Amino acid sequence: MPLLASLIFVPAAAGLACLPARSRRVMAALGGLACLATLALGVALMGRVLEQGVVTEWNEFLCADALSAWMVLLISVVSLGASLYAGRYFQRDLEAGAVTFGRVREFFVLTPLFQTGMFFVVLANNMGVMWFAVEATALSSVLLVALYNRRTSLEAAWKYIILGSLGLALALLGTVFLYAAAVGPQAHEKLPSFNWSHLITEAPRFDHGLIKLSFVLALIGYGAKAGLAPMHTWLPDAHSEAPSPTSAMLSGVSLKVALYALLRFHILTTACLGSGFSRHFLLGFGLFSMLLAAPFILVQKNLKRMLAYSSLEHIGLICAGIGMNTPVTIFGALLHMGYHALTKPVLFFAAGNIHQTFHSLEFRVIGRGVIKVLPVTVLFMSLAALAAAGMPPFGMFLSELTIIRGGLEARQTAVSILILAALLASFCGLLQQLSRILPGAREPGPDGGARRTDGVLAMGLMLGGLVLFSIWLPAPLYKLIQQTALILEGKS
Amino acid sequence: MNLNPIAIVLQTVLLLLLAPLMTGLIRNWKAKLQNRRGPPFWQPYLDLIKFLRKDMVISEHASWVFRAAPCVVFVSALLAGLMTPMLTAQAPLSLFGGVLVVVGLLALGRFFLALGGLDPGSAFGGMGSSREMTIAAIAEPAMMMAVFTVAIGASSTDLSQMARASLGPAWRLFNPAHVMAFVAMFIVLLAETGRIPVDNPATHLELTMIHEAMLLEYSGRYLAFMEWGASIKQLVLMTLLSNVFLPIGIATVATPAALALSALAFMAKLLVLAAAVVLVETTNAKLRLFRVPDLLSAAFVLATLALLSTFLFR
Amino acid sequence: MTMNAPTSTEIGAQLITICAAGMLVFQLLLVVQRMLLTSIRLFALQSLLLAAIAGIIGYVNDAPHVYIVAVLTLIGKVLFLPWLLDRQVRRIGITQEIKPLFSAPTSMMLCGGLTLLGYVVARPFTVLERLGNNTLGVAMTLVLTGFFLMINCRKAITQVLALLAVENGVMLAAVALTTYGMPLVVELGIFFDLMVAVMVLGILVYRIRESFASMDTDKLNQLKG
Amino acid sequence: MPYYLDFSPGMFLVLAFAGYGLGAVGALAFWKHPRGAGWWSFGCAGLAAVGGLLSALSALTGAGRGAVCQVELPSLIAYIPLTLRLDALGAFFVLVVSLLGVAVSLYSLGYARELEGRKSVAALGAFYNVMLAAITLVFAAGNAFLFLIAWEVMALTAFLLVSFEYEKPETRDAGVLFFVMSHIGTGCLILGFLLLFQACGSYSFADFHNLGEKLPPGKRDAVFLLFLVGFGVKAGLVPLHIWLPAAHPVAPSNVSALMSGVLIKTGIYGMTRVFFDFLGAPPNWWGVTVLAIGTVSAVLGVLYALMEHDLKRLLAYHSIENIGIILMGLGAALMFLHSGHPALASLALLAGLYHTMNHAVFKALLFLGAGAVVQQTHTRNMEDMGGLARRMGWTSAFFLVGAAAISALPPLNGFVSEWLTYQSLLQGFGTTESLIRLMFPIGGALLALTGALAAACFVKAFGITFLAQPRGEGARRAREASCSMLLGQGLLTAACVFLGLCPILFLKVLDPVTQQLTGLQLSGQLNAADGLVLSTGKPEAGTISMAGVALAGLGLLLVPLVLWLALGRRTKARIGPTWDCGQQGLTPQMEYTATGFSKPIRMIFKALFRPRREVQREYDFSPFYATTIRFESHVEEVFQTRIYRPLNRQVLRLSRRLRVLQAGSLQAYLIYIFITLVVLLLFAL
Repeated sequence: MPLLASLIFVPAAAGLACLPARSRRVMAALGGLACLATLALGVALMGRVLEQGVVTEWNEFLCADALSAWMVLLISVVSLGASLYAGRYFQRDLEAGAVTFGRVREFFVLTPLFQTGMFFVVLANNMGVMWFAVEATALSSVLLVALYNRRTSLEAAWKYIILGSLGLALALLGTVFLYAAAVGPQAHEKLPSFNWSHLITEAPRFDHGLIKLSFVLALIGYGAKAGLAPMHTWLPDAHSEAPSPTSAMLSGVSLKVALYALLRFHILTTACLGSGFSRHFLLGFGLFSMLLAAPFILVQKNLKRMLAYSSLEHIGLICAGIGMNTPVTIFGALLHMGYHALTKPVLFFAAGNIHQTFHSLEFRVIGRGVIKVLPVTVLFMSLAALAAAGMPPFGMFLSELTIIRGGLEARQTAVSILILAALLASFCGLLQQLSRILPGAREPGPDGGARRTDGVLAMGLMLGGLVLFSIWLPAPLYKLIQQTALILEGKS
Repeated sequence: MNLNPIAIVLQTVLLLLLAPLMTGLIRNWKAKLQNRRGPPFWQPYLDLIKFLRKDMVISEHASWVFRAAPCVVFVSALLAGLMTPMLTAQAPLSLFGGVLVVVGLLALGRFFLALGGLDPGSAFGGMGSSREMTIAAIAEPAMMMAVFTVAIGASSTDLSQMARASLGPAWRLFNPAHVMAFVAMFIVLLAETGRIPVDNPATHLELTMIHEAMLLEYSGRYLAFMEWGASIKQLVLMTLLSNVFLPIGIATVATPAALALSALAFMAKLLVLAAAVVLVETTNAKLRLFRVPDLLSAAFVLATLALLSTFLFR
Repeated sequence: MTMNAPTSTEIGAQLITICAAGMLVFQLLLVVQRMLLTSIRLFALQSLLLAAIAGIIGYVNDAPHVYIVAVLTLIGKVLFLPWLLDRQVRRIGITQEIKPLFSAPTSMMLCGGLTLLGYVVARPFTVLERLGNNTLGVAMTLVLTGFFLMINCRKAITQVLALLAVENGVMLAAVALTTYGMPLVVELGIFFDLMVAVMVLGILVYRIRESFASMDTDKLNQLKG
Repeated sequence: MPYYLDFSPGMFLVLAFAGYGLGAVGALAFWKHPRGAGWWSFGCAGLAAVGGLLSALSALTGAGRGAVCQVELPSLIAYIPLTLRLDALGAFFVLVVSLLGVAVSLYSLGYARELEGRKSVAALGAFYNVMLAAITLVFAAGNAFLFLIAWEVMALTAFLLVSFEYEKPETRDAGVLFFVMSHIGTGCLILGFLLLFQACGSYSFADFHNLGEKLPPGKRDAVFLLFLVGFGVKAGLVPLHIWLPAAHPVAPSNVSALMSGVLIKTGIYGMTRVFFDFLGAPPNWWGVTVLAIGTVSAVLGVLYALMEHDLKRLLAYHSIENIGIILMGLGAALMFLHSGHPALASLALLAGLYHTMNHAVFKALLFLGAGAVVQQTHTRNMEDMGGLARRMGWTSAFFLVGAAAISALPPLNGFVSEWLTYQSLLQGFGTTESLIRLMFPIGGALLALTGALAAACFVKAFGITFLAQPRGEGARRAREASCSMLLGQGLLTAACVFLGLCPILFLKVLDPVTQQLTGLQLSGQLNAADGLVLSTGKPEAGTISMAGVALAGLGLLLVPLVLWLALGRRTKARIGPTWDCGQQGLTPQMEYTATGFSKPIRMIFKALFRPRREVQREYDFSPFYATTIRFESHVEEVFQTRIYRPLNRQVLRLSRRLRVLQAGSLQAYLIYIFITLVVLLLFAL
């Protein structure tokens, strides 16, 4: 069975099948089934990759190595959670009259397409194709951000598309430079292939100047999409205004997919220059993102924006971890990617429930004592927040510790201390902010909004997965992450 | 175990008998000095017997703590007394504890005294307890410092050992360290026994009394034990001063001659100390409560200087 | 440059240089231009020059797939997109860019600086250029000034236009640096992406106008902190 | 070593963890049945604590005492070994936590009954079990990874338990403050451990042993400071203590008992572990620092305690004081190690560890008593209590024993450990010629001050809470606590008395600990006569025997008895009103208040407390006959108002300033990217 192709076609087909659908249930079921299928395919792909190292299809048009397989797993898991949550979420929205049925259909059509785009990004062999797949994810998600058609959501979408497109234009320029670097000064003929699998073998012969330029442009371009500061400014807007399932997808994987594209450039640059040129950039931008996020979390007034800044923090950490470029830190960063993908959606789902119940995301308006109204949601949210803040027994504690440990091991003491400080600061912020709304006394409000059990399945599944993988990292997964780390180190 | 039952019994009796005498003497001399006739010096004995024979009125608000307090005060003072060397350098119960235990036992008595003052729910009792505990708290560092000075010299906290160590050639007794520590300890004595610059034992004026305020609700035998306990405590502190800081004449062996000499010296020193107390009481006015810390901090500084001088003037 | 280059190559190189220079000129005009409709025309003309460059390269290098790029550019960027934007502008009825961030002289001076920067960045790589002189410099300048245009203007339509100008710069870099252009599948992908992007932007502009009764992006400042 | 049924410490330890696990899971299973949840979870916790007790005792006594017991648990994550390692030091602390676990679990059986229907007993039981397990694990962790995990889980459960009454804003703030401070401390610990890891390439505590000698001095000092701060936050050292008086009072009382009793002791454990086991021979300034901080903490802790009229807050401040006393012992031990007096160092260490045990016992006892009182009176404010000694006789007696013990009154345990501390300070004077030695007597004098102030404070706490007339409705209606609550308190009271009267027995248990840390066993030397008399090693330097004191005291009771028999047998006691100066009887309003009681101290230490008072009078004719008087008095908590609040304000202000960056303007955002682009382009050339 063509694994890679099915990964791309299954969600696309599900999305298109929703076009004529008349029932929300049907669309939700279709989406969920497609996600289940892709998850199964993702697991199968993991097995295949562990067996063969690299899987290619369609005359090497699609190609998956361990890094891709890891990303595929993340994408499928987060999409599954989002599609499980989306059904009831939009039912409530429809009941409340917040959206029309047409818009809901738009969601169920676009989300699988968004997903397809992301699969395409990580599976595309050709760097140019990868670029336009990233652009495709941006375009599909921007309409999702604007789904509610509120003034603020339009504003967020506009900022997202402008900053994203501009970034991607720069990334395209970077891609062009990469191509030029690959062609080199001598060749007058066509480049045999612009495929990753080809480029990585040829990388040491690339033109040094051009590859530097190309990496810098890709850094800004894909970095804008990945939400690295100071290109992150769209991120809190888009995350807070999108429907919660979309926020979860954006934060849970979309950022990481863009980071993935950047990492491909990073690997090539490192392979070509053999120096720390690109890693220092990653480290610097990662650290800057982390340090910038903390104060914003601390004084944030809006729940989902705060979560978005927390994502900024985590992306920064992942980036810094990879930028430190030791086997341990890279391993930690990859692990962190996984745990973050399992955690952040839960927070956004809970925020969605809170939003629909209290009709606001402002801490001030929500008021305290949410636990009295939505006890289950608050339970999940607190657990996920603790996980996101890096408390054991949740895995992010381990991954953060691993990253810092790796840094100290490699004598990058100052960086490690900065990372630790930023993590501490964001922990304080997150705790302080959530304690403003979750605990406290309050009369159970009037009916309407989320019911007690809403979203339990999605949140429970993700959180269960988080706990499971926090205390038990199955051997294949462990091996996959190790192989991915090897790729990122440039040693595969 | 070198516990001598005879010594224990003897010293207990001595403590019981000598304590009211000192109280009476001080009272009598003070009156004389103030041109009054004053009660005879055996008046405290008569008082105690009278109290023991009297019926009691116990406050309706009081609990079991009120009843337990007199016993604890009395016994803890006696115990402390049994750990201080009086006639011989070897105190009967010195095995059970040295100067730190003595201080601890006095604190135990004070603790229950203060609780007894609080129990009946009268505002006077509360006020007395509050002041008593405050003054004791700020007196404690000075006392400890003074004790440390001697203890470090003797490298022991055992009172018998300290007395023996101080018992050297006569000139060593007047080294500056001991003199300053002695003065500091004397100030602490005034504070701890409720003497004049700190408290007025004769007054029943509502707002100035400290020790008396706590005893206000006690009557009958409870009052007797309280008063007696206070006297014993005073005697113990005076003994500490005279026998540890100035152990002239104390018997190091239990021969009759040495004991007789020791008893004479001990009485003489007690009388001198009592006279000093009387002198201070008549020549000074009572300090305002919030000025007491000044006095006690002076004592603390003196004691610290004493300690410093142990190795500065060696 | 090979020593025994055919004449057509040299002619091609010169033509390309001229066209690139033209693109730069149009770009600068775009920066100072305030009339929206004129801006759209200017963009169309710039795109036309880009298509011409692609055509010349296709001809000189005998690369048929670059012709496809040229044709796509012609259809998409010279005809379709300007028509689409034109229609939008007419429908909305706002024709002027109001109060840009920088005044025209300042803009010109800044653009001059950016041109310098573009050339500085491109200088080390001019030896790599297949045809024309300093085309890469022009491309970089187009990207930078396009970026500047985006900062400078406040109308949603102008921002879209600026984005497209940046895209033109990127395409110019692509043809300047590579003999045969990017692989066809990439070029096609880019093209369709661009079309979809403009459609999506159009949808958004439409919705923004519906909600805000304006297409002034200054009004889009509710989301803070 | 496998952990079959071999009755080894390891087996008991694993059983204890299993018990806590069962307790936690079972409690959740009984979610809807609070009665069952209470019985199950606290029953399991109690049994598990017995397991921990057995484990610790078998590790510290008997044939294989002092041997390191190591258990490898199966780990599911490849790179994290779950190694339990119970050495003597760990076992001692497991002993502390397990002893408290037994008593407090017993108490909780009754305490939780009152919560039924109001709060979730199941949640309380589950978190309680997890917290106990985590604390035990902290003491038994064999590597830094496991230690940190246990440490954070402990902080997490403690946070959840502190926030148990989450409806109250005060509770919420306290919880957050606790968690934030704790996490900052953890940050320091992580860094400290990683620096150690950097030096030896392993996380195992066994490999950390004496690692400090291999570190360059600068780094070694950095590690010392990191651990001092990291563990100091948890232990509640001044000035890192501010969370403690906020968090301990708001937790349920059984949890407060555990928090004050053992949770803060994890800080002491960590310091002992790191300073004595890992870092090797200490430079002098470490000991000086620890001793100084300890002294300051002791004095300030008790002074602030005196100002409190919230019963549980008062107890919480006393924890700071006692931690200070413990640290005085540890600091002195460090100084002696530096000056090459291992025997003295062992003595000082013993003093510290003994006080650790004692404080755990009496502070838990006091918190349990306070819990019973608060449960009955529904207030923590002492000004609304009073008269409870007549209503809750047993509780008051137990509380009184605890109060006497914490005030270091003979013949109870508090006195014994403070006596050891005094002795080590006194003997320390001769260990060095430099002026630094003045610290010892001054420390001793301040310790005396602390003790006396503590006595004052507990006269107030006991007197205002239990004596005189009830000042509030809650106190008037109070009834004696339930049987299990009394049993729990009784157990701890017995422990207080036992630890006071039989110190040698307990010091024998401590022998393996000093053997491990300083290479010496002291109990033989300290034993002066048949195990009942405690000396300082040299009998002539001073001995105490609390058993002797107690016996002699009982014997001396004969004197009043004889006097009564001889003279006053026919006297009668009459119950009458308290003297009321001729008024119409005393009302509770006329009683001395807690605030009034501590006023002299407040005025004496004016410079520290900066008392503020507001008096408003309303009167009709003459100001001397006021119709209403409103009196308010405040004491400033200097560390909060001078350090933490300004710091917090500054951070928030800075953060708000930064928000300008995200002002909502697309143009600005584009400019950020543009500038980044330009800079990077120039950089990439």
